Parts: sequence; C-alpha cells; structure tokens
Amino acid sequence: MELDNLYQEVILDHYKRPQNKKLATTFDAQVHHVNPSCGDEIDLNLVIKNEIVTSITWDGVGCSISQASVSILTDLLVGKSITEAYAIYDNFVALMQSKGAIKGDESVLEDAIALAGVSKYPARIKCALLGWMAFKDASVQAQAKSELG
Amino acid sequence: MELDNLYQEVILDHYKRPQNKKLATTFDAQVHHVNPSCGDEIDLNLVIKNEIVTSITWDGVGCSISQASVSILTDLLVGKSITEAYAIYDNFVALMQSKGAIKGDESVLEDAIALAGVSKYPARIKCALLGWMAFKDASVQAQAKSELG
Amino acid sequence: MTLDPSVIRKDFPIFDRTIRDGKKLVYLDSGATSQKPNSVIDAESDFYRNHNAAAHRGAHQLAEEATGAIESAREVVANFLGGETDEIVFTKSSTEALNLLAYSIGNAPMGNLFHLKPGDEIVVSEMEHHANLIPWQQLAKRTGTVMKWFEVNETGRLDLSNIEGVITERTKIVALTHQSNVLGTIIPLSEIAKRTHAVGAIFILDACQSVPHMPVNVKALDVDFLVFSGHKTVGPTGIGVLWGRANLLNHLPPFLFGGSMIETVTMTDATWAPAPRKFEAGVPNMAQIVGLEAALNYLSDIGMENIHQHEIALTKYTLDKLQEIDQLRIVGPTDTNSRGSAISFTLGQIHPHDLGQFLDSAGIAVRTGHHCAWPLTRKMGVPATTRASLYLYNDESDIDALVAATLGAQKYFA
Amino acid sequence: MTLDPSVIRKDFPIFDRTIRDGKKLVYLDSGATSQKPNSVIDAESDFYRNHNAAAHRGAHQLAEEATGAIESAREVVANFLGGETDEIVFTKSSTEALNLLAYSIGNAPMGNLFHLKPGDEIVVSEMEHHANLIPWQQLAKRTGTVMKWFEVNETGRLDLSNIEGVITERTKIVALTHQSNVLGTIIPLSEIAKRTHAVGAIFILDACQSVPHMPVNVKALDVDFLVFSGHKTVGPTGIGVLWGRANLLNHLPPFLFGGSMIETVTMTDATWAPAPRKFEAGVPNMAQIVGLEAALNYLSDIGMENIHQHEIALTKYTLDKLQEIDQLRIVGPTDTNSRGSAISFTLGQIHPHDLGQFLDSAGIAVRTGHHCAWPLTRKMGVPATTRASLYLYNDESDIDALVAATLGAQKYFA
Ligand SMILES: Cc1ncc(COP(=O)(O)O)c(C=O)c1O
Ligand SMILES: Cc1ncc(COP(=O)(O)O)c(C=O)c1O
Repeated sequence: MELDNLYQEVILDHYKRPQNKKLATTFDAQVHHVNPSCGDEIDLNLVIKNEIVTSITWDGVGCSISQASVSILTDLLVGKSITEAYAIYDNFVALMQSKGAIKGDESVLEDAIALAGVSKYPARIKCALLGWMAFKDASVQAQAKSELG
Repeated sequence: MELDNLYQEVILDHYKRPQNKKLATTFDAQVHHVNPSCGDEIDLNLVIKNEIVTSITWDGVGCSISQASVSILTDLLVGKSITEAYAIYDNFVALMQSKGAIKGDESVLEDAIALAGVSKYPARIKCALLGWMAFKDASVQAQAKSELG
Repeated sequence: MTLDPSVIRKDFPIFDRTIRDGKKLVYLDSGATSQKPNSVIDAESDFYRNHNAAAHRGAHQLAEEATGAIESAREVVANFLGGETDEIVFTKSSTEALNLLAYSIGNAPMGNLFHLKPGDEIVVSEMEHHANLIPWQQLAKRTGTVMKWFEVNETGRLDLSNIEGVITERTKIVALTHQSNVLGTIIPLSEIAKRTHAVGAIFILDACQSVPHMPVNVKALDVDFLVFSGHKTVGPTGIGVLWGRANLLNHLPPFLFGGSMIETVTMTDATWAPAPRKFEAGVPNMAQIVGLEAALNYLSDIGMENIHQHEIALTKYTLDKLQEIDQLRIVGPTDTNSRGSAISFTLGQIHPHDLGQFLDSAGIAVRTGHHCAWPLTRKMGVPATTRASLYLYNDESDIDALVAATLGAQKYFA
Repeated sequence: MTLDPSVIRKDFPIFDRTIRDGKKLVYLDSGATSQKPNSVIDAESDFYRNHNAAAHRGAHQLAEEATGAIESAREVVANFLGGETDEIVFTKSSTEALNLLAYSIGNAPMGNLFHLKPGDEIVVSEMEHHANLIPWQQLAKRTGTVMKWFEVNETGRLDLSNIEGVITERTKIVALTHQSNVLGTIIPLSEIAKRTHAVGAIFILDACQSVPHMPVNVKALDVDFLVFSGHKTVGPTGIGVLWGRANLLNHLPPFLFGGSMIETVTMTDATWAPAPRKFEAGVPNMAQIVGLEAALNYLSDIGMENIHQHEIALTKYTLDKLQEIDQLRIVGPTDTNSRGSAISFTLGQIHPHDLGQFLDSAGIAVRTGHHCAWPLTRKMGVPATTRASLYLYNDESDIDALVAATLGAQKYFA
C-alpha cells in the first residue's frame, strides 16, 4: 500500500510511545508553535550546556506525523553539539522539501529517515517540520540568552 | 449605413445648431449633471410659471447625442404644462430603455423620436438621457421651491 | 421530482478523473469548494473567446456585449436571491464581501446611519467562520466598539437563552452564519432577526453554506445584508456576492476606490456613483461573473428545493451510518432538524489529519482541521475534526465508501 | 527576433469573430483590457476540469494539486518580475492591490514603520489613474496626511523641476504610474525613486501599463511595491498582483481578514501568518492564478523585449500616420522616447464619443472619455479623448484601418 511509505512502523511506534513528552521544569528556552492550517500545537523546552544539547522535552497535540517527528527529534538531537544538531536540522529540512527527489542520509538522520515519505505529501510537510521549527527557534533563543548571561 | 439610424439628420442639425444653449440669468432651479463614464457635463436652468414650463436654458460639453437630446428637449417642453412634460419624459425614457423593441410615439415625442436609434446602443443611452435627467431634477427642485414660496 | 446524482455527475468533468493511482474520486469536500459543471466552465471560456472587453468603459460592440453580459448576470443573481438588480454587488469572494461591510461601516462618518461609536456593540456567534469573525474584531478595535457573541452548546446549537442580554439597545450590527460550515447547524434566523430589528440594529447573514444548498430568499428571511461565494455554488473561483437592501447600500460609504465607482474626481477629492457601482471599483471580474450566472442557472434548472431535499435524505443516511462506527463522535446535531450537510466527526484517538490521509489513499476527499472556525473547535473540546460535506453530485455509494474506509483506518492505526 | 502579429493573432480566438455585421475586428483597446490566447483560456478550464479543490485547506490529492498549481504560479510571477516567491501577493486586480496598500498602511499602529501621522505627506502625480489616486486621497483624509503631486506639462511629461519641493522630508509615500494609460508617457523612474529613498519614503509603482508591454524587473527599478493586473497582460479577469519587498511585507499589517491568513484565532483576537499568506484571506481565485501563470508563460515565450520593440515601432507608425490627419491633436508625447503604446488624440470639434461610435461601426474598438484619469484630461484642456492602445497582436493594417475610418468620420460629421 502506497500509504505505508508515509506511515512507516517507526513513525507509528513513536506516535504511540512518544519520547520525552513531558515538559521539564527547568530550561534555557521555552517555545510554543502552532500549525495554523490544522491547529496542531507544540510546547518545547530546551537546555543547552557548553554548546551541547542536554535536554529537549515537549508536550502537544497533533497528528502522528507531527508527534512522531518531534519524538524522533528529541532522541536524535539530545547529546549532540549545537553545530551537529544544526547540520542534522538542515539535512532533515532539505529532505522534507525534496518532493521525494532525495533519499536522505541515514547515517545522519537515523530514525528520522523514516519520515522521508512525507516529502511526497506537500500538505504534511508542515506536520513533520513543526517540532523542528520549534527546536530551531528555541535554540536561537537559548543561545541569545547564554551570550547575554 | 447602420450608423445612420443613430445619427439621424435631426440629431446632427440640433448638434450643429443647438437650441436655447445660453443660460438664462433668472431661473427657479439650476442643476449641474455629469456622465461619469465619459465626462460629459451639463448646466440647466429652468423656469416654471403657474405649472407651465416657460424657459429651459442650458450649457455644456458633450457628444452629439447628449447635446442634440437636450436641445430637442428644450424645443419640445417649453410651453407644456408640467404634467404634459412629465408624460413626455416618461415616454422618452421608456423608448430609450426599450432596446429597440418599441418605436416611440411621434405625436408625443415629435423631434425626440429621432433619438429612437440610440436605444440599440446601450453605452449611448446615458448620453441621450443626460439632459432629461437634469430637467427632471430641476423641475422637482423648482416645484419644491414654489410650494415653499 | 427527485434528483439523480449519477446523471448530475456527468455534467461535472472532474469525475472523469481518478485519484491515487486509479481510484474513483469520492468528493466529500464541497463545504470547502464545489466542483464545476461544464456549463460554467464553458461560460467563462465563451466570454473570453467571444465577448471579452472592459465592461462599462467603451462604446464599441465588444464593450457593449461585455457590459450586457455582466448586467444580465446581475439580474440572474437578483432573481436567485429574491432581491433587486441594483442590490447586487459583485466581489471576489464572501471574505471580501464581509470585509467590504466591515471597512465601509468603519468609513461611515458621524451622522451616517452606519457610524459606530465607542460602546456600541457588534454581535457574532462562536460558530463563525474566521471570515465573519476577524473583520468584526478588527472593526471593533478601530472604533472602540464591543464584540459580543452567542455561545454554542454541546449539541452544536446556538444558545439563545440570553438573547436579550446579547442583543441589546447598544447593538448596532448582528453578523451570523446561516449554516455552520463545521457543525452543519442552521440557526433560528427569524427569532434573531426579529430581535435585531427590534433594537434597531442591522442583520448581516453569512450565507456561504446555505445559498448553495437550499432556497434562500432575502425578503422572506428579513435580513439586511447577505453574502455568498461563487466557488461553493458550482460557480467559478474569484467571484462573491454581496446583497444589501437598496436604501442601506445607498447610505453605506464605499470600500475600494478607483475606476468606474466615481461620479466626479479632482486631485484632492471624489464623489461616488450610485450603488451597486460605487462598490465595484476597477475592471470587473467579468468572466467569473458570467460563470456565476451559468452556475445559478444550472442550480435553478435542477431546483434548489430538490437539492435541499436530496441533501437532507443523504445527510440522514450519513449520520445513521457513521454513528454505527465504534468510537465515532459526531460534532454537531445528530438529526436533520435545521441541519445542513456538513458533517464533522472525531474517531477515537485517531487524529483527523491521519484519518484524512487514509481516506485520501482510498480516493475520498474530506477536510480535516479547524475548518477556519478555530474558536468553535476549541469550544467543542476537540483539537480538530474530520468533515464530510455533501452536495448534489453525492449519493449513498459515496457514503458507503466513506464508512468502509473509516473502518479501514481504524484497523490501520490500531 | 521580430514578432509576427498575424501569427500571434491565431492564438487569440476572439479574432475569429466579426463586428457589426461581418467587419473584421480591429482591437485597439488593450489599454482597457487585453484579449486572451487559447493557452490562458485552456489553463483555467483545465484547472476546473482536473484539479479543482480548496488550496491550502485539505490533505487530499486534489487539494494538494490545487495548492501546487497556485504555488507554482507564484514562482512564475516572481521570476517574471525578478522578485522572490514569497514577495508575490495575489489580489483580484490592481485596484484591489493599491487599496490593499492604502488600507494596510492606514492600519499600521504607532511604532510600525508604515504608521502615518498628521502632517506626513503622500505624493502622486496628475497623470494617475483613479485607482492610484482616490485610495490615497481617502487615506489622507483618514490619517490627516497631506496629498501632494507632480504636475504634467503640455507635452504630457511629469514636471520634475521642483522635485525637492514635492518629495520632502515629510514625504512617507510616493505612488506613481509607470506609464500613463492616457498619454503613454513613461516616467523618469530612477530619478524619482532615488529622491524618494533619499528622504526615507516608500515608492509604490502602478505598473498596470508597463508590465504587459516591456521587461520590468523590480530589483533593477529599485521600487518598494509594484502592482499589475492579469487582464491587461493577456491573462484572466479577476486576478491582480502585488509585489513587495519581503521585509516591507513583513511589517505591513494585513488588509482582508478571514481564513488562511491567520496564525491563531480566539473570539476576541487573532494573529497573522507570514507574508504572502497574511494578505490572501479566503479561498483564493485559483483558476485565475493558474490562468495568469499561463499568460506570463505565453508572453515570456514571445519575449517581453520583442513585444516592447514591436510596440515602439508600431507606435511610431501610428503617431506619424495620425499626425498627417488635419485637425488631429495627439494628447501626449509625439515621439517614442520614454513612451508606450497608449495614444490619445482629439479630432477638431468631433466629440470622442461620436468618433468612437463611428470607428466601432467600422469594426474598430477604441476607448473614449477620460479613461479613469479625469484630473489629467482636465489638465490637458480637453473634455475627453479618443485612445488607441496597441499590443502584440496589432499591426500596421490595424493602424491603416484606424486612419481611414478617422478620415471617414471627419466627412460624416462635417
Ligand atoms: C494605470 C492604471 N492603473 C490602474 C488600473 C486599474 O486596473 P484594474 O481595473 O485592473 O484594477 C488601470 C486600468 O484600468 C490602469 O491603466
Ligand atoms: C461559513 C463560511 N463563511 C465564509 C467563508 C469564506 O468564503 P470564501 O473563502 O469563499 O471567501 C466560508 C468558506 O470558506 C464559509 O464556509
């Protein structure tokens, strides 16, 4: 079934058992993002220590794609340096916007590669990117704060 | 030539030798009307004595149809009772809006019957009506004034 | 007379195509936009091919024909709604028509009957589409007026228990949707219009979801303004209609300024043509106006009452079938009393976006999300819904396909 | 490469019809609206037949296709103008686009870079179309700002002798037509844009009469906003374009409020999506957007520079031939320096309306009147003019017909 390319096992697994879905009470930055076309919402808290992403926690409502995507993101980016995290972010965004033209680099994207099928469903790309946009936004805020501090 | 139905001799005559085209200095009502789609303008002065139209004078710029139509109107309505004038007015407006379906009553409209061809040219109907609308407006004002006076 | 969707579908060329590798198109998204019959598509093309010129702006034959075409369309629209020809204003959409009203009212100077002053009140409801909510919010902010609204109860009906507290002597405008695009609810219009006029306020009806689906007569409804969109009425995109009572249109200041809406113009000032012209600045959306005429003629030939009866029967069938599905909750009235054919629902824990995607893979087009009525979805206690919305070309086989695929989705996402 | 109008005319089905009992159509009214090639008509029809659904509002395949169609059109428009995709806003017309700017600027609160305060100045010219004049008059009235303008001299050129007195430190907006729809004059844009930016004001270009006729690149022109209409650009009716610099669009408040332009909505407030979405409320005029894409592709295939050269040559031919006619006065520049193909004239005492009617009886479509630029006709000392306006499908035989019929009219009305 064509649809199985979109809804890979990994995605449904993360959807049913989301990772880090409980907002930590301490954080360097906290953001709230919405997908205005469908109403999906996400809160995301981020901690960056010595240029390393040490914690990403979140809460939200949304479809399997948006929920799985942020869950996968937390698994993938925690422990990475901010530079590494941005490289992965760029890689993921490029994959989403590829209209299926590129396959994505599994060595970089790991589980997030399962979202490759989304790129063929233009209306769902925003779902997959919701958590990633929130992370990017939070990281910029956290870094701005650390520069001030 | 089809166009000759529109530009009857009578019309071109009135256009070249317009009647009563010189604003009288005394009047019961004075109006200014414009045709916003082409910029034609007319000033019209009216005198009504004992329910009789005793003077219609005018000035203005416009196409042959609008100029001839008001010139014909002045010839036709001066000397008529206001009731007769309104009957002629109604007759003329109906002819203009007939899309060529009615011929018009020459015994009522006299020279104004020459404008019958205009009704087949929708964009010109407003030209033919410009002076008539001005007359109607002025007569209403003049009567209102005489009721007050 | 009953209506045969399988015959009607032959008029709509889109049903000749297939979806997702060969599946039959089951189009249940007419609440968002309707499909177009050949007669509408051909009317637009024919205008371009044979009569295209700037209406109201030339003495040549093509310009005469173009003018005649849009003015005859105005008559058809007027007859369709039971209004007068000069009461019909063409806009690009309902959204523009509602914004026209809000901006024009906002432009009314002191002394004009539409003038708003701080403390005046504008009444809407919790079931408004954003297009009939945000323009009023913004007008309220600009003028210092107060927004009030009717609440929606858990069965999806307007709560009129406090109607006298909502519509008061301070109310100047009541702007309501005739039929909710989410719940399908048809509002008790006459009661509200009566109260509105009793306090001397103006009643504006968002008829986007009613004009396409049932007979609507502006005189019988006793409203002051009404808007609807061509594209939801088997008509072209890019065309909407504002109807208003002649005497109100006369007093209402214009909205868009430009060519063809003026009487005189100098470098510093301008005066306006009479309505409807004063509201139609610029070269009109002529081909779309002509297409709308064809659309309304198409619907009239079938008969709005026939369409309405067909939709009631099919809505009943849909509500019954859907409610047999485990964990499916209808969001909105579950019977067909004062109810149209927009049917929203949730399905257990399955997110509407996922359900919609699954249905799509089966060739079924529905809409998911907040349907541009976000405060309403929030009020109904759901983040989003799946909406099936019906029209004259739908039949029971479409609903059977919807039900089967919905059951399939339950298995898939279990 | 030169362009062959007789070949081009084959793409435009309207030239298959005749006028006033069998006469060949000589269409010299493209300044009012252009004719449409088959590829544009077919693109609109094809959208309705095969891809129609509400763009940006559904996860189903048709909605995806509709979204893809209008977003690819946005790219085509951006490339055509040399702008960025997100800088393209679709409107229904230039008139709407200019009103959008005037209302959005009027909506700017204190602190916003577009905010106007009493005493600020808005600059236009005496050769503006009503669509680029009245919206600013009205904005000035609402905000207490002052209208100033460049005058037009007797040769039909903008008088820039006092440019520093017209555009001053108080100037916030300069809104000018690129090419006069009456005189054909092309304005000395770079000099005015430079002065505008030197005083920190915003430059708005009404490109209705330039974008259809010559290469226009927003970066090279150094303007801040630009508008044009689809229907004058061999495109459909009901579609216009606003281009704006990305950073300016970001700061500009929205105009029409409703669906698809929001970020979040509550009963009393709302926040906005990023540009261009925040300026596109409601279901878009999708078929018209797709038709515009086809129109720009059609023009690009022929080449805007080729079209421009063709028009310059034909304008020169027309000016020369017309000036041979006794008592004929060209109202506007009489050479082709900085001049487009709109050619207005008067003919002795013959009223333009009568001349136009005579030309029509010979199958020739021109426009007569004040051409929605009434202050300009007044300034030029004429009550009205006759205007022939040329495009890519016109050739010398059209001009010969115009000249012959004009001479005929002189006899007829002698
Ligand atoms: C210079 C100019 N500006 C603005 C407009 C208005 O364009 P539209 O009527 O397409 O909105 C026109 C054409 O009518 C024009 O020629
Ligand atoms: C109830 C209601 N009001 C207003 C609108 C706005 O209509 P449009 O998008 O055609 O302007 C819609 C549809 O989107 C609607 O369903």
